[in-house]
Amino acid sequence: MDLEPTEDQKAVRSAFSEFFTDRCPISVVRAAEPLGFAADLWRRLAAMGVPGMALPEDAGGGASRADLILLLHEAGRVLAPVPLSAHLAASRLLLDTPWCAGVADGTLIAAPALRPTVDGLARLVPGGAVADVVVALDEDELVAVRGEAPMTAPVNHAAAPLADRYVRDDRGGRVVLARGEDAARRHAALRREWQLYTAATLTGLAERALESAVAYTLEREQFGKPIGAFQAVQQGLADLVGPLDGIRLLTARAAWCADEGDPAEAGRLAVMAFLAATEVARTTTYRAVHFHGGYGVTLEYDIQLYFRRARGWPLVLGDPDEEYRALADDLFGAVGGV
Amino acid sequence: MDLEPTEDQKAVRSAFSEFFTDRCPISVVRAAEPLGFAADLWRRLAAMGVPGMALPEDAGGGASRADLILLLHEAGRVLAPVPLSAHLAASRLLLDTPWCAGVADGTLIAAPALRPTVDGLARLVPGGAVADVVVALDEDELVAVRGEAPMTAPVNHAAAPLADRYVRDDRGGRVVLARGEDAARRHAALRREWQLYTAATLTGLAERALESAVAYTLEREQFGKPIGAFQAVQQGLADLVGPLDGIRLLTARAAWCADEGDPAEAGRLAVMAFLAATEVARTTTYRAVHFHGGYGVTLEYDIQLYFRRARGWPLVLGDPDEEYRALADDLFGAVGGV
Amino acid sequence: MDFRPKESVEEFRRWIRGFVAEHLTEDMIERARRTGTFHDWGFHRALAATGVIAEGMAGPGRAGGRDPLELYVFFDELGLADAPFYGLANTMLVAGVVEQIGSAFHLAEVLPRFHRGEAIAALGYSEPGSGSDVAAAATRAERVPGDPEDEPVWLVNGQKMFTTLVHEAGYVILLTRTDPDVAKHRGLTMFLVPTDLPGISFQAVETMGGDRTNITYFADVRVPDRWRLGEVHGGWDVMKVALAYERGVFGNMNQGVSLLRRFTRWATETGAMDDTAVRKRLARIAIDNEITALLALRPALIASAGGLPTTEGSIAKLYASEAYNRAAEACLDMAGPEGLLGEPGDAWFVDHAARDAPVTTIYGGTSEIQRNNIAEHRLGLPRSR
Amino acid sequence: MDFRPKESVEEFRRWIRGFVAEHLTEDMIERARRTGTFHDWGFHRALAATGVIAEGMAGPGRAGGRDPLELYVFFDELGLADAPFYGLANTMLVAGVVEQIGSAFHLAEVLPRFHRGEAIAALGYSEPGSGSDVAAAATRAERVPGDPEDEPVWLVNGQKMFTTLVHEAGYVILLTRTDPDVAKHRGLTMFLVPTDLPGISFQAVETMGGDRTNITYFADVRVPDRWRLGEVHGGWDVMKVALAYERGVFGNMNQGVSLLRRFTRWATETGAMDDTAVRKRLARIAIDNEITALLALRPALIASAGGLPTTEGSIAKLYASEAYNRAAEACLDMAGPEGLLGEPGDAWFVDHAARDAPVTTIYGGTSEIQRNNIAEHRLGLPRSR
Repeated sequence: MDLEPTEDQKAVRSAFSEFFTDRCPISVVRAAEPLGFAADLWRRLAAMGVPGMALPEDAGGGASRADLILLLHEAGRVLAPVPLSAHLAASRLLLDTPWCAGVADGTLIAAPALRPTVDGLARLVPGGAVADVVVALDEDELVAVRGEAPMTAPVNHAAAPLADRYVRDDRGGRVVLARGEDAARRHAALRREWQLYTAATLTGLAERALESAVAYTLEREQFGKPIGAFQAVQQGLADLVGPLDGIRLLTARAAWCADEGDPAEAGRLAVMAFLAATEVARTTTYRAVHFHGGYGVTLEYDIQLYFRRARGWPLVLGDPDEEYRALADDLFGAVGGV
Repeated sequence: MDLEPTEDQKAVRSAFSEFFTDRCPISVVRAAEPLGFAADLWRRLAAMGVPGMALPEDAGGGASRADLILLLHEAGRVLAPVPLSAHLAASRLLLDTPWCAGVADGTLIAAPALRPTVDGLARLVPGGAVADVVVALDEDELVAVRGEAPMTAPVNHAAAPLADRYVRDDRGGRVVLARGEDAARRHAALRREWQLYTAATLTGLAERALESAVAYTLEREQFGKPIGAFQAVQQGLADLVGPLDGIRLLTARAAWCADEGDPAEAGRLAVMAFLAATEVARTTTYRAVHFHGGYGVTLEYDIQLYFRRARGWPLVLGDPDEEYRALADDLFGAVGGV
Repeated sequence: MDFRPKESVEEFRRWIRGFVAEHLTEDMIERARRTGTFHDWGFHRALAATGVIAEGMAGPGRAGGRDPLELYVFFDELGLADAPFYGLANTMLVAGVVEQIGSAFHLAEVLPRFHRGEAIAALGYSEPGSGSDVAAAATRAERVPGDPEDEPVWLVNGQKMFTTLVHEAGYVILLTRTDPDVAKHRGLTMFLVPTDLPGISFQAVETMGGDRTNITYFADVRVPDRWRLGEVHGGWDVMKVALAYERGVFGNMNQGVSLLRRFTRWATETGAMDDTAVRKRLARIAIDNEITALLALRPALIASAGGLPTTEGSIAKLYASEAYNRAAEACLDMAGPEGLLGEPGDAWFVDHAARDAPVTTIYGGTSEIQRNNIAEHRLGLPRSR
Repeated sequence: MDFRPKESVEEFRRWIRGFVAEHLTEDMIERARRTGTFHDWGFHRALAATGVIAEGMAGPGRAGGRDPLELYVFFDELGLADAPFYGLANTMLVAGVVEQIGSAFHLAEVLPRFHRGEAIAALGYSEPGSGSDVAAAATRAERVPGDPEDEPVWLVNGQKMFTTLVHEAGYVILLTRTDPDVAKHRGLTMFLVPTDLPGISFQAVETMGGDRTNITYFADVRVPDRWRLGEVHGGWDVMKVALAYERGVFGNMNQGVSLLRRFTRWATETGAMDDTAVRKRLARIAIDNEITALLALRPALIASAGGLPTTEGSIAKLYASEAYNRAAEACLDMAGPEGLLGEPGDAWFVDHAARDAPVTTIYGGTSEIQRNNIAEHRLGLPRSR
């Protein structure tokens, strides 16, 4: 038992950290607004084999979830404007489709419709604005549909590449991946996978936001000393540490359980990690903005970019209240159940 | 428009304040545990005509709600171990019963069953342990039942005089006050009346708890200065002021609307005041105990008495969540309604 | 206690509602939202034409003027209607200060322009190095030596942050340091400066909340002494007047009311209103709104009765802004993905509130500063900064 | 990262579970609850007889001893089973300190009695005037002049607060002031004092959480020098050893687990479990419990690997106690009137948690002190007290 990363994991993390620090300074994030997609960054990730990481080894991947969350953590730290959680989660379902090779080498981007379609329309698919292949639960079928990426997104809180996608048009190709209960089950697993990756991304985001806030409060002086020397500020920052460490550990545990072949426990923990990370990222970025004072809310400062993504990225799934209820069913059995 | 008490109200308040300060030092509260009833204090209140105050003038009362909440506020400040909210709320329904005079002069204590009975049993009636007359919604009848006060209460968080009361025994007398929709409507009004009085009581309780905490932090020294000089403590105390002022004003507004003959608005505001006061009294006493440090949790110190009553007094009504839902129906119309 | 609204105030409320219904267009609201400039010259001049700016606020030693309670209601109604009122608030505030402190020159030169709606004012208090600690202002004003017969001139150098509307304003009220060698509160001097003086420039600053504000630069700006407001080194006294004048009357603390109204309408249309968890959270917001309204009313009532609301303003501001944040975060959750969208026609007001609410716990004194005030002046705890 | 439990630790967990199943009776639990004395001599001696106290905790420079992770699991399991373990925790802690710092006399006289379960220890750190500020201890120990041939004697006067279990303890570890004229951390000396020395008395202090603790008075107590622990004026060094030894291993941070388990059972029986709002709140508690478990495990793992968990202990304690309070308040709401009742058979555990939880944010360092530690040592912010 060890809560610290292994030497291998440290090496992986520092490789990703170096990559994102070099290739994704905040100017890249800003330049990618409003679409929320940096094609060049995606190409560089593709050159490293990242888009295929979640696929099995013989399909060009073979990364463990433990490694994937390190990747996503580092991507979250820099707010990387690439739909990694969406693509990696969706890619797992595309193994036996004609698009597998493209998805693995990153020439095709995949995205998951997180909620069931309505009349064939998947609403606000994360990554949907730039995705070539969309995986969706369309009535009782789980389908993968090749279509044209709209490359435009409605104005949104996180400047995320969201888009509505119609999944009954088969002109580009449409594969039914599963039907009936199997479709529902695999779609649920897809959601949990996306939740795990998003939890890791939000953890990185929150970690970096806290670091920024600490750095700012050490630098900014008011009343003759750094504001970080005032208890009013210190206590508010110190409170953020436990929750942050908590979501990091919980996410890692969810990933570990998945790697160890315990999907039920892994799924439950992924939902927990997602819900906790959603809350922690919001609280952390709220305080981080707040302790930046008047500057924090100007668009010139970077912290507001963290604030908006902390809210916009997880909320594409819907009201967290619904997830809590689903988690309760998982933990305590359905209402009136045995 | 004036948010300050009138000169008359100030006089009323200071008379009650003086009475309770003289007659109900904390030793009286402690001596009244575990039953939560000080018979001597009740007699003194009766001698002042307090038990009849909520009745019409010709029945020995005639006080406005604005005056009643001043009384209850002061009673809350000293944690007076007498079931004033219960008695005053229930008394309004007993005008045409044989017990009206006794209720007015305090020889009889009245109490309201806040939730409908189950098989004739009213569970955990506030004041029920000492009440001679219980008002309850028993299936489709609103009844007043004369019975013997058990004078014992189950061990409970607030040391409140709670008791289960059976309301189908008519040996002592049983009057049907209303039937059907009228019964339900009048019982709902009774609950709101009790909520208004409890909101006022909790406001007094929270006010005094905050004062104690401030006084303690000014006196207690650690690290070479009063702990009240540390921002970590100051910020936590300062945060309590707005909510406290808020519930005082909201309760007063609810009382005023009732006095002005706007029962719908008064009822809505009473529920709001009750819910807000419940939360504020809890937060305030939690922090008040906390800032008393190790001493605050010893039974020797008085602040824990405030902590327990802040929780125990309002919670006899049930999970506040249910009240929020009822308030939502009132504010937004019932689900699926027009 | 008496919660019956004053008839004169209600009459004024009806008047401003009528005015808004007649003059405020959807275009104005949308333009303000899009540009972040919460000022509209057409609307402002139409209001000025009614005489409301000239009437000003009643106060000790002032003949005529509106009851502070009326002005509270005025801004409250403008806020609820989404009217762009920042220029109006700034200008009425500065006009009030000028009336009390200004020289005959100010009274003759500036005041009529404010009253007629020809010019508006911007506030130059904060600086890059002084936000919560306003008295630490470092913008220098030095008296330029010259012919003693001539009017003295002050050479101003420095920069001011958060000078909202300076790009539309004719004048900026400017806190400067005239003596760097004494305690910080004692070396300050206030000016009212025309924005077209040579050496003044500004740069737009966009905010997360959608407002546009500015940094204003002062480079060797020669300010004739007649523009000085109050005594030399008496800038902090002017500041206190400005703060007291403003306290709890100008501005709108009821953002939660608009948010709840809009959200309820949206949730009814989408069916979200049938969810008990949604209903419960909206009921909580409604309670917070009631409390906010009462706390916000209090300083206005105190001012109306001739008193000086001190901690009551802090209490209201702290509660209102924290409650607005709770409401915004709750609405963001409840709306889910739809609340993330930012164009009219969407549930844009959710996205807007989520971006706007955090700003309110910062400007006009951070929540920490408000708590300091409350701790010190209401609870009697020792000064802690 | 590797979340697979260590087999040796799991084996020890199974052993302690088996021991508890065999030796802990409902009577013991109920008696501890009723008296507030979380120590049971029968249970304690039975455990001592297994050798677990004598084994102690492995550490640098110590041969043998239990892996800190095993001891963490040990107390975790005792806590989950409601076993009265305070006497055990105190004694193992003091035994560990005595082993490291004690004289040959301590090792011969006291240690075997601790190991055999004949005597338990109480902690004498806090005083009426020093709670969070432990180093401000004022209990005086003065060297009594006398025949230089004789063993020196210390005359102790003062009082100690929160000396839990002193009424059952054979020894109290005692922080005293031996030099009032130097900086507060430098004038302290530690003793291990038999509680039957003349001049020692105590008074019960009952707490809201249901625990009994004590004030212990020292009136002209003559303490022979052989009872001194560590150097004269070196009391703070001993204190640091004690704190490091304790950190994150002894005690139980998972009160939320018992509470959730009991509440879920109760809510299933009463039907409250069918309410979606109840379910949601319980799911939140479950998440907090998962996080608490991971954060609480961390310091034990660090200690197990030979490290010194510093801020990790503060982080776990702060999170655990704040989460426990959230859970307790939520359960109180959800249970309504039934949760107010305090006798076995009722939903007494709700009432108990509501009274117990606030205590946990105070003892062992208040939340404010934990945040100070985290701010200073993890975030690198300046010291602020």
